[in-house]
Amino acid sequence: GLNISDAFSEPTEMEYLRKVLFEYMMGRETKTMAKVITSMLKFPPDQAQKVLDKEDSKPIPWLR
Amino acid sequence: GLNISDAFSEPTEMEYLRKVLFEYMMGRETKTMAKVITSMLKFPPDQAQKVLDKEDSKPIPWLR
Amino acid sequence: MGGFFSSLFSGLFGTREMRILILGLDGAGKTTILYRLQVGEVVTTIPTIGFNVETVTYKNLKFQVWDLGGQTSIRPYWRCYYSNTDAVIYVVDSSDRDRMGISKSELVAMLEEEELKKAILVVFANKQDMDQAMTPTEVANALGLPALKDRKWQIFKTSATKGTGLDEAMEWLVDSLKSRQ
Amino acid sequence: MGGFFSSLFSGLFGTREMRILILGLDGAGKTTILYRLQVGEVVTTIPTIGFNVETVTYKNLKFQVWDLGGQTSIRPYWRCYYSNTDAVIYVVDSSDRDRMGISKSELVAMLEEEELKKAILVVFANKQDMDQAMTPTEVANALGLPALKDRKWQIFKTSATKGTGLDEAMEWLVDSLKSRQ
Ligand SMILES: Nc1nc2c(ncn2[C@@H]2O[C@H](COP(=O)(O)OP(=O)(O)OP(=O)(O)O)[C@@H](O)[C@H]2O)c(=O)[nH]1
Ligand SMILES: Nc1nc2c(ncn2[C@@H]2O[C@H](COP(=O)(O)OP(=O)(O)OP(=O)(O)O)[C@@H](O)[C@H]2O)c(=O)[nH]1
Ligand SMILES: [Mg+2]
Ligand SMILES: [Mg+2]
Repeated sequence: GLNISDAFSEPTEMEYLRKVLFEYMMGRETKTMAKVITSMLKFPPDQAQKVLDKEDSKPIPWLR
Repeated sequence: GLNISDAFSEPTEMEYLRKVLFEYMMGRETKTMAKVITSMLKFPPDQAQKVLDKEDSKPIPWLR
Repeated sequence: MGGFFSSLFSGLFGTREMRILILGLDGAGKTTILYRLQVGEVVTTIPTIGFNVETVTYKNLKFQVWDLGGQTSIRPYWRCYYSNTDAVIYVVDSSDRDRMGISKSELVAMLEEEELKKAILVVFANKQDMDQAMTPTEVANALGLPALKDRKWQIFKTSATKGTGLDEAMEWLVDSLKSRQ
Repeated sequence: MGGFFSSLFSGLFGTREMRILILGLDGAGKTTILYRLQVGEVVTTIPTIGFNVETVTYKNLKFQVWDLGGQTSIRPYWRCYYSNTDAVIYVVDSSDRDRMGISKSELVAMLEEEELKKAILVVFANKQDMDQAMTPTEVANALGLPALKDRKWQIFKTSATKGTGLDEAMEWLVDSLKSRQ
């Protein structure tokens, strides 16, 4: 696995991740937030895809 | 904010976070995963609480 | 959102909220602009680590406007927000001559993205109230705007703090969005 | 899950899956034990970065068994899994004399947690097949088990790879869970 200090060179990124995750977990703009999360944490492509497919399958994501 | 390299001293933690987030995002054991996520990323207590309350309000979290 | 519903809604213009992104380097004035547009006032800002998203109503049109943090380390994540975007407001601090090159690179990289192929581009040559400010023409050239192909774009001189230029820019944007249909 | 449903289901014993955690230092044999219990075989393991969770049926009882990674940096997150836990299987590598003290500290910290106050404790003095293995009595003393207060506990000598001792341990656990009410 990648070292997190390689992945995040700055405290800013940690704060950003926290903010985006909070929104995701509160159910707001989850598709967009999922993209940011999987990309920040460098999810393997297949897992990222699964997560995004899951988002698309969520009920009534009206104009998400 | 905290530096992410302070928060995570080892690559193991990054991999662990990824694994837990993946499970959370796939909708599995979300309450437990939410606890791990908010604790790993040192969410401020009020935000962590909001996230956990949100979990409790999710429909049919049967024997989560 | 699937393309089907997007198209359906674009057809019924006025029903779907238009999605607008405000992008640009840190300190360019994005957040100031967002709240100028939304509440008509200058708010005190702090650097945006994350984003602000607000519904802005302009001439009876509703926009979902996203203001993304512009610091170097979080710029790579702008692309996660591109999907279904109708227009990009690209904000430049016209007095920040040293970073005009960086601003250009970010803009170029952004415009190369497939998801933004149809997005309209409005550049705000912001902070025109400052003495050292470059003119809109200078900014346009520094960003390489005249060379853009297959892109509907326009540049406006603005001062978010004084509130000048924003109306003209928004008017052009609304007209462009409407005529695009 | 609210306490209400938990209690309701505890009442209807056999309806609710019991929740069991397998904890212990890295390399103690937790994952080996989990799959021994579930499929009756020795599987090849890699260090668990995360967890494994499986449904294990034993004597017509269903358990949801969580095997958590034991490496130092992820041990602090064990506590996130404690809620609603009926029993903890604490696994010790009986041949790892150097780290017996660390294993004790982790155990002590765990038992102090409010959420585990009612959890039954089964210690597996594992890797008994190894020459240098400490006896269960030695392990029990090294972990300070005899001094435990207000805790239903028992220690068993096991070898997850040879498959010895696991049955006795699980039998005791099942009986304890049943008699607990
Ligand atoms: N003089 C002048 N200052 C401005 C103008 N617009 C914004 N500012 C100031 O520039 C500073 C940065 O503005 P922000 O709106 O926070 O910048 P931003 O683009 O959101 O920055 P990030 O969130 O870091 O990406 C603030 O002090 C604003 O008051 C302007 O037109 N003229
Ligand atoms: N000799 C012997 N080796 C065992 C026994 N149980 C497990 N092992 C071996 O010990 C090593 C570690 O076992 P695991 O089950 O992966 O250990 P773990 O507790 O899950 O470790 P983490 O996932 O890092 O927390 C493996 O090589 C196992 O085959 C045992 O009873 N005797
Ligand atoms: Mg900002
Ligand atoms: Mg393991």
